[in-house]
Amino acid sequence: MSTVFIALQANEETRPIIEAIQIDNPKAIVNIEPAMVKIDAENFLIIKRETIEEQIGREYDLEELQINLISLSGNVNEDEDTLTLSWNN
Amino acid sequence: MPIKSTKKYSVTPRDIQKNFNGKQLTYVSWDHHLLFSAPFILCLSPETQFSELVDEGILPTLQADPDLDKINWHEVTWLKANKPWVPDFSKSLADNGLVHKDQIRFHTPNLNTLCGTK
Amino acid sequence: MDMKVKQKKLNKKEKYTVQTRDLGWEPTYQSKDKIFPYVEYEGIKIHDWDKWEDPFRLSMDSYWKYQAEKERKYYAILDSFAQTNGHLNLTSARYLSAIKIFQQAITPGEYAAHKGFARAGREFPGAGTQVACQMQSIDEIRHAQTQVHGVSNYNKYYNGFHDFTQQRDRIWYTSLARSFFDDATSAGPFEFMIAIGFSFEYVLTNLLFVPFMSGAAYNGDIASVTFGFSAQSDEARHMTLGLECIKFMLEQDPDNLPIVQGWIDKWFWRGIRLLSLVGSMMDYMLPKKVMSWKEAWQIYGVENGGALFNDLARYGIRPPKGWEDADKAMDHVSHQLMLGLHQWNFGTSFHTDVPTEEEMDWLSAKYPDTFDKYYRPRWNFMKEQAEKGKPFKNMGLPKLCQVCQSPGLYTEPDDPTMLCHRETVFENEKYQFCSDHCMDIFNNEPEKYVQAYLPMNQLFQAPLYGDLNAWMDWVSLRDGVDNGDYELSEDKKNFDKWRNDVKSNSVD
Amino acid sequence: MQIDVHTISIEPARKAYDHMVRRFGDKPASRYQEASYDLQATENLHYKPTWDPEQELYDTSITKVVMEDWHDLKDPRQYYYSPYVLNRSREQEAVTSTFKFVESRGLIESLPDEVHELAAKILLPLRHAAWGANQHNTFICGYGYSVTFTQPCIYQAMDNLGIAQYLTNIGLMLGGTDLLDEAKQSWLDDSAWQPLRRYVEDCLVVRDPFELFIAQNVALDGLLYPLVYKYIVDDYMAKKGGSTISMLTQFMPTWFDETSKWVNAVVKVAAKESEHNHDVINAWLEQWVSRATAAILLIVEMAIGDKTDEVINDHVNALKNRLEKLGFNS
Repeated sequence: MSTVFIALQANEETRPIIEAIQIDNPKAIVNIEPAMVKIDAENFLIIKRETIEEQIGREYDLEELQINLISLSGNVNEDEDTLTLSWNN
Repeated sequence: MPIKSTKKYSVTPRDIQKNFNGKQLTYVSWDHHLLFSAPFILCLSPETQFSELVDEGILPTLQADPDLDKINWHEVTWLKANKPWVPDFSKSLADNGLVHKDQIRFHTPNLNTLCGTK
Repeated sequence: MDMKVKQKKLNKKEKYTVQTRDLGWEPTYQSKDKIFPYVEYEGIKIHDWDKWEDPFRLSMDSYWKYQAEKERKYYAILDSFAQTNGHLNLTSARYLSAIKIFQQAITPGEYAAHKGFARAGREFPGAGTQVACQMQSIDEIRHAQTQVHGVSNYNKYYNGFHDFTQQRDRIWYTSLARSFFDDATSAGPFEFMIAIGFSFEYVLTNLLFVPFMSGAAYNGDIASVTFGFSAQSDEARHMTLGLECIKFMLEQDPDNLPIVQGWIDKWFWRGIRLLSLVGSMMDYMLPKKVMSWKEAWQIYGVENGGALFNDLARYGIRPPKGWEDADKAMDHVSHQLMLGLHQWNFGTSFHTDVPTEEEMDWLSAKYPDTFDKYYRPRWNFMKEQAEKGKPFKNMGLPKLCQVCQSPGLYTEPDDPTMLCHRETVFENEKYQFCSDHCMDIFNNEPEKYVQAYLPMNQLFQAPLYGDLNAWMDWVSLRDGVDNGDYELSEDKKNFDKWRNDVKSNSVD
Repeated sequence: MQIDVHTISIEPARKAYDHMVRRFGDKPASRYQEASYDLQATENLHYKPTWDPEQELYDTSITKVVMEDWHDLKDPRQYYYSPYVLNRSREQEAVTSTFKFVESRGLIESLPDEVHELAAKILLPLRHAAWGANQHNTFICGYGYSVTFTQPCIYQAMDNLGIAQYLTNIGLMLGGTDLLDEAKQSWLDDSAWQPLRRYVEDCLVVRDPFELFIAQNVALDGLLYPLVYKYIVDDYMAKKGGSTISMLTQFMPTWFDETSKWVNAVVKVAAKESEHNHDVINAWLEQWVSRATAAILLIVEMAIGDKTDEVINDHVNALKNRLEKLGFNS
């Protein structure tokens, strides 16, 4: 088992994104650190555009994540609707 | 393994002995004595007597070490290029076989300053 | 054909493909060998550049849009930090030593990476790969510039920052970073990608930035938190590029495996040696500590690196050869390096200190197996000497490792009381190393490393011939101002005074 | 405790970094200056490049142009990363909303067939030429010397890519990927495009960064942009009911005017440095401008037919006038 993670800046813009990630990845662990929120998950994490849109009530392009993204680990796969992080093991 | 390059790769080392105005570098360390963090450099003529290297190179540099005065120089053992070696104090560095950028180490039995257990 | 027939809307991947790799073509007027002259000699075999997977798919207009947003935020915060004397909210001006090292050693590296990626962005024959490298190139110059701007305000009030460009080329400890980046940029495009794109960005960058920024946040350095986070958001793209690149090389031809593995071994070790500086920053230079270097290694090295190398095992990749030794050394390196920096602090353009009792207790809690046993006694000795008015300085200039350029202060992997001495002879010339792994790197390409510029050995040559005062001028180090102990420094005196002025003026 | 730090004023110990003071005197430095001078290592480069051990890692001798200080080649726009992306971000916003507008109003469908066809025929293969420009500017950035000279080149390279992508998007609107494929085929095979493709490929083997700068940014761009975007699109095609196309290419002529200021400044300062530089650059100009003229002749002819010679002559003369102001009398 291997951990994938995504770390986002802790601010008002990312709050609903983090909520959306929690909704889609109920087992993920959310670590609050100075100025940063790091979300760990076992092997796989998914971020869904639709869930974020439900949280913020407007259209969202997953590319907007770039603005507040700090770091991540795992193989990235991104399309219009989802961004996933995964390890192949 | 030869280096991979698009053309012949030939360079001159930047610290060959002839750059040192007739002198050469010797690196010295005192085993099990880590107050002084790293081996230090002495830049001396190859004609320098080994005793001078000790008296004028090593001793002043290591003054701060409380073990320094306790060294019994008759008991000291030496390594050169990480192999046991017996220097002749009355001979020059060159005659002792010390070449440019050689590393010598000395070991002082029963002395062990500031580095925890042996 | 009727051009007005409505076409189906392309999805993002398809659209990105037509926007990038479809732009390239097979040349016929000039040979590919002449257009891409550096792509063969390293021995990496690529059969199909179209198999390259674009990690993130940012078109230029999206790139401009999101990056502009980041820039606006960054400079707004920076300006307000400068206008409101934000530096007085630091926990202590002692903290700034970490920033000084960062600026002198890492910022020039960002610029070097910018050049390297521009070169790679031209030399690879695949358009997809080229675009990814070009975007990283422009990001890297951004990082160099935001850092120079971020530190600029500190330079106005504090010492040690003032001549980082000269010090990049001349002062001794910056050559750890300079030689690292010079090594990468003098390598071929594939090795460069493994060196910077994979080893540095993917395996090590989290170790550099995340703890460093948290440290900045803990210590009130809003300027650095902002540039750090802002840069790190690009880093996520860069890391992904590094990972894609290595997978691509391994998938293209089985013959690539041993070459790539060799580079991973080399660059992991070079990287981990360079990052020892960050270890000392975290464990010693932050007045308010975040996590220990060893803890950071556990999270960002062992845990993530472990996951990564498990993932890559399917290609036959094993963890870097130096991994175990690096892991063992985590209990020691930050202490060994800091003890060195402190005793040579007459030659550093930053201040150091003997840690306070409270800090030593923290270190002892974080390093229960090693700190009290090996390192506290030395710090205590230095403290006593200082109290007696005979502060301990090591005027013996250190032997430097021919490869990583560290002083030879690291110990044997299994004996923390014995310095690690390694040497070899090449073409009748002796070379010294800090470790087996640095010696291996040398032995693989001795012709390259014999030319290393070792600042200490140079000091004894023309024109300085060992004259330390002349050396100080030459490296732009103002004795008694930029260097030495923080406790005795002008930085401390000023910071304390300004803070005091603020208090006496402020209204509760 | 957050302390109120507004209340005191502190006399700064110094006004700027030492390397700023050495260059510009003891006064505050601009962000452009801080971002652009001396960031590149100059001394004690550790290793010779394995990709060419006859060069230094940063090497002034790989071009025939000789400068006492390469930092003299600066950018009058004073672009460092931040103003660069901020400007481009503003511009792309305008372009993006135009694209949306054209799409939502179905303006492409209402283009006259002749214009639609012409736009596809002329503009779409140019995305490959823009990609070539991207390659060249990336090269100049990678191998050129000094930050002031090379940083605008990576911006230019990314602009070239952006232009290629805008042209791609226009292609997608005009007729989708099939049309782009057709255009690529023209680029590869049609006789009208071969001189230009040969020009670009010949540039891909030029490894003198300054010569490449002349070939791409002065000679080729200096003819292509005014001819294609200002003349053929904004004038010729607009008159035939194609102003929609000119809305979609709005970025290009503006971009050309903006970047020309920088290109002019570089050429002017380099040529002024010495007679040697002047002569070297002049020889390159003679060679590349005449080649560029030949390279685009058939493309212009394809677009406008009879008037080609006259239009090309006008544009070549305009470029020569521009160069004359930079110190080159032909």
